[in-house]
Amino acid sequence: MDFDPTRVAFIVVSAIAVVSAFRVVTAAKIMHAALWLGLTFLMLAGVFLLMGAEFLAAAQVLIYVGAITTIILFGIMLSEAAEVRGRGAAPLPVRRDDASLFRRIVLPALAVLAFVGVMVVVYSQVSWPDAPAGLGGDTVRMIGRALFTDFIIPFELAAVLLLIALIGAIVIAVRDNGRREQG
Amino acid sequence: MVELAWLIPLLPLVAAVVIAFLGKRLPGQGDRIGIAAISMAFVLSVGVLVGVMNGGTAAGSVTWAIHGDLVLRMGWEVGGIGAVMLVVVTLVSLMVHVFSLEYMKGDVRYQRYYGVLSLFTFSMLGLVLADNLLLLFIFWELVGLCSFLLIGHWYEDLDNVRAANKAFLTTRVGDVGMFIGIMLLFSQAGSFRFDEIAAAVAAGDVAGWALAAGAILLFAGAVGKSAQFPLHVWLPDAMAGPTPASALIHAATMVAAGVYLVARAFGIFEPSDAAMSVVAWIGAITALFAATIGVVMEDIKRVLAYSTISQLGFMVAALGVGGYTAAMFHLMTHAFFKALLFLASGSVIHATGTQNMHEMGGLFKKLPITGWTWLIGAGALIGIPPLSGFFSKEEILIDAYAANPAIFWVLVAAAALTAFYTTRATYLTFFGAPRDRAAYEKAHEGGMVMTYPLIILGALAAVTGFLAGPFADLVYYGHPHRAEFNTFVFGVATVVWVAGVLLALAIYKFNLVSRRRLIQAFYPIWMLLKRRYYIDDLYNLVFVRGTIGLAMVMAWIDRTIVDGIVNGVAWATRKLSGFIGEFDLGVVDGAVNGIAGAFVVGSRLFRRVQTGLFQSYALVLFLGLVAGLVILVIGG
Amino acid sequence: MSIPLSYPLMLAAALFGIGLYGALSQRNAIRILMGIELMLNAVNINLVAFAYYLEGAAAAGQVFALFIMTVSAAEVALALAIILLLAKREKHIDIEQVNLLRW
Amino acid sequence: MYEWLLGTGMSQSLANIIMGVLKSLIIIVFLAVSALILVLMERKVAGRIQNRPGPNRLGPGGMFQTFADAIKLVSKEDVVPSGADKAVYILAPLVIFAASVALWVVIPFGPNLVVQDLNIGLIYLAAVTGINVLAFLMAGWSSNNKWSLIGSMRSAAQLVSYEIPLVLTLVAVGMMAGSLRLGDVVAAQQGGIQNWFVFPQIIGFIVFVVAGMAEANRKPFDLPEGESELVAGYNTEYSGFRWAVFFLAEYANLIVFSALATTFFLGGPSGPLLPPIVWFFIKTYAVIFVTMWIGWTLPRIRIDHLMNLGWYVLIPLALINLGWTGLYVLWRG
Repeated sequence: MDFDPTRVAFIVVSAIAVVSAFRVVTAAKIMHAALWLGLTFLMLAGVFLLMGAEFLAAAQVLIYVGAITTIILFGIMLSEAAEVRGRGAAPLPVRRDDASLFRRIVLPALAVLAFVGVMVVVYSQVSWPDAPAGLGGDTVRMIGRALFTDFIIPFELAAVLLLIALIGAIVIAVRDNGRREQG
Repeated sequence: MVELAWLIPLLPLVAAVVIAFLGKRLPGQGDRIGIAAISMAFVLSVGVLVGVMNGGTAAGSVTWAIHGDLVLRMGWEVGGIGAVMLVVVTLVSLMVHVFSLEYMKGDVRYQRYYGVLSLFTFSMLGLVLADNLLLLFIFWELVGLCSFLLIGHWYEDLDNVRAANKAFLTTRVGDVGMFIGIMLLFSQAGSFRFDEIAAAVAAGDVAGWALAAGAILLFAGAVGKSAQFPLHVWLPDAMAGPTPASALIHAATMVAAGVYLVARAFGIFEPSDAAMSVVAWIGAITALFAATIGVVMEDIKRVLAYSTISQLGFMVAALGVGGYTAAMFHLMTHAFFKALLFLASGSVIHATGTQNMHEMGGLFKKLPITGWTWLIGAGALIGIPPLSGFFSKEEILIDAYAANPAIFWVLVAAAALTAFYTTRATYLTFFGAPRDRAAYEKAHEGGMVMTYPLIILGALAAVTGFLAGPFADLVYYGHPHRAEFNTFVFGVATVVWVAGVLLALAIYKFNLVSRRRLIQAFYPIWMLLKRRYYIDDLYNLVFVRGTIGLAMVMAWIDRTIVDGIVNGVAWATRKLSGFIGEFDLGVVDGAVNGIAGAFVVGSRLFRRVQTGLFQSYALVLFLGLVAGLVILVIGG
Repeated sequence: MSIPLSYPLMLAAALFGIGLYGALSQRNAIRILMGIELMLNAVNINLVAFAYYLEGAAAAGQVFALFIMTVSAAEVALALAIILLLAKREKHIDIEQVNLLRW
Repeated sequence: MYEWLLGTGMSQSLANIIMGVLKSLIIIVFLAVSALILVLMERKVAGRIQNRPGPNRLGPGGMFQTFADAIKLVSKEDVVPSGADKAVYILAPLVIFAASVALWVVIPFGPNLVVQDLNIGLIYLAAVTGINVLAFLMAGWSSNNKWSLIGSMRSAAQLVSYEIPLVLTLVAVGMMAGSLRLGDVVAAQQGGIQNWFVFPQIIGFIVFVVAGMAEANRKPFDLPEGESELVAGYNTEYSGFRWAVFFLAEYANLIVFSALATTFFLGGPSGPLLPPIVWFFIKTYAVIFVTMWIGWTLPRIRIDHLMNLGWYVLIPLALINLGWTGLYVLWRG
């Protein structure tokens, strides 16, 4: 196989993504987990870029890295959970009784392994198109057009959803403050 | 000028937005912005009307959304009826805006009031201009919202909140029907546009049942919004709002929206006989029925509210008998004289601080301008020639007489009652001896901003009747149609209004018959009217109490039966264990422990399932998914 | 000059697995949330990959991914609001001790 | 250059990589030099406004003062607080600097003088600005100091609030140009001053400048480092070279935002007689000067006022601007 920069770039980016995703789950400090999550998101933006979805890549950085990671960091700092207060504390330990260990570690691991195994089997059996069909032209325009024609109703619904989420988040987060002031 | 019609609603919208966001920082909390915008809109509307009278029409639209083959367009259209409505709405709205300057001075939510007024004006104008049912429906709901906000303007008082909720929910009942009707018509005709639906109907593309059902369902919306029987109950309660707002919304414009809707969609109604007779009869019944209640009301605004319902019934009945021009003409004249009456009553309320007519009396001397303008409005409402109401009511009666004598006689009876209660209200308010000295002494005429709108509207209420000719040339369905003067109808109408006025004077002025004796003699009827035919009570009983009762039944079931079973089991277990503990502690210890052990084991087993941890549920869910995948892979 | 389709699919499967493990095994609510975000991202990779490789799927795939981003943004906002409420009331965000649904 | 590299028998991809590295280096050097100039400019402008001469000892008119400061900073001891989260602490300035440099990728200095004219330039800008927030939070949290933490929370809140109007004005600009490519935005403003977007977009321009100043933490929006309340904000614990990087990034942000204002509203590098790049810098520095002028004239704004300004004034204005732009574009056809 000759040197194919796209492929190499993809492998490198994917590898970083997988490693940092793994660190999200295993990092001792939750702050680090969140930052690893940000790195994963960033690498996935790179993956999108390599697959011709530059608009989505930018949206990925804007939404996931810029917004979601930030909110999660805020959430960590504000929730003042035990794990955060004692900065360096390890993640809440799995309780030592056997049932919990079984449910928390063994079963999920089995489920995940089974899932990935099945997926690998499936992927290896199917014959995929070798070359990309290509996107043809300006993807930004294409997405815009699709959003305002075929997907107009989902698009409007998404707008409503965001509004509801905004109001809901404010109501949920603020409600208890008032109660505490009264109490 | 006609091409600029789309600008007219935008002006109040801009005003509404500016007042909403910046009102607090503007001089006068933004009232001037509202007035400036509505004045410009009025000037533009007059220009549009002149353009339309010279034969111009205009329409325009922008693409709203494309979904597959369906292209939704947002469009506006202005023809004769639209141009007239634009002028009426902007004019009345302008008068109300100005009048409110003094009436609402110092109100806690002055800014909000003006913001909502502007928003309402925008919505109403949008409703008038909309060229399709969907857009009309959106504005329809917007005016409903504004009405809700204004009725509940003083929401510190729970009654006002209830009234607002009642108005909103009652009209919603009609709106649901209307929405179903819109969708039904859309499914049949494939379009929301009035002209396209009418064309499809004319071409026979719409099945007969669908046409009748669609038209009647649409009319259900109009019944709600125009407060027709049986959804009229909200309008009298809506008088809880500020009086100028009532004048604008609950007398002149929004309640006329239902009539306007029927007129706008006349191409859907006209071909269906069933729909037309429903419309005609609902209108006629409402006209008579509301007039009878108006006879016994004591609150001046409620009298006017029932009068409004009755007059709207006249318009709807006129539409039902095919009197398109007559209905729209009455809509216009009614808008002016009823807005006038409401503003005059507002002036009275402002002066005396009460709404109960029995606490007024003799105010004519104190409020000469209000009194004179009220007399003009009342005369127009009764239909005294040559005031405007005479012409429009005469046209309706002529059309009804020609189409359906039964309806004609119902309307005549309503007209007689109208004369009676109007005279009664006039006399009780303005003449006779003052019944509340303190209020009488401090009563005085409002300032310029309150009297000028009255004078302008008074002049309009007096003279618009003479415009019947040009109006008929401008607003018609099919071909221009002028009501021919009919001596018989004129004679009957004159006799009944004269009789009504004389009867009221006989009772209230000359005391020929004692009021108490009258009430005693007709006590059941009086009570029936006083309780408004028990319809409100009926609704209260069936719907409100029904819902609450149902909820209580459910709560009872939940508390008694469900909880009972749970508690019973717990109680039984406790008793049982106590029993066993007391008697058999030492004797059958082993057996008891065995049973308990069995329960423990059983519950351990079963409670595994209900851990309350979503992760467990997710795990099970996912394992199921994987299992499904495995089966798919192996099987496929 | 191209990537075989199986690469992004494998990447997605791996990320999904990691995210799933995180969501199932952690006790801290925020960590669970992170796991869920990883899973959603893995789904997005699949969508984008199919949009790139399958004929005529370009717009639909990317638009779908965009919707997923929207939904997950809304989801994170709400989830964190709930977590903040939890933290204020219970002084912890240990999901194991929040079992109001139990029994 | 690119052709020359290819001429030496190098493969295309390698040439691309080398070109990329070279361009980044040029930008970094340019930023460093600009920051030096700006520091001097800032001190001079501040001096003029406060009716004092400013630095005037070292070199003609104090020109070398900044160099001396820079040398001092770089040669200082590199301290990492013992309670700090070391990895994050070290990474934070790098992230913020990387984000600042990354913004320059799409800015056209002149015709063909742009690193990579992305077709999603506007969204790219919005996306990359978002990373700054992350870096502030990293710096503040990892320092293990409550002043730093509060400062970083403040700056994050500020950035998040002001990013919304900023992105909304970007959208309006994109609507005006009918493209998200910065090259097209500049091209749409060619042909004289009357075509500059600043005229139809005057509300947008004002919102952009105010929000941009807040994004770049310029006075009077420099709350995150409000000395009187928070010592020095998120970078309290930083010193020496790392501090210098923060400092550099801040000035880089200022230049970026001024360059963006130039590109979006002032016609970018177009102008008569002088070469485009000169025009570009003239306009950019004019904007920078205005921001300094504002910053040294107005007192620092209070935190609640800052939030109110963002949410109650700038966002509604940006929305109005968006609506107006839609109407304008429709009307223009």
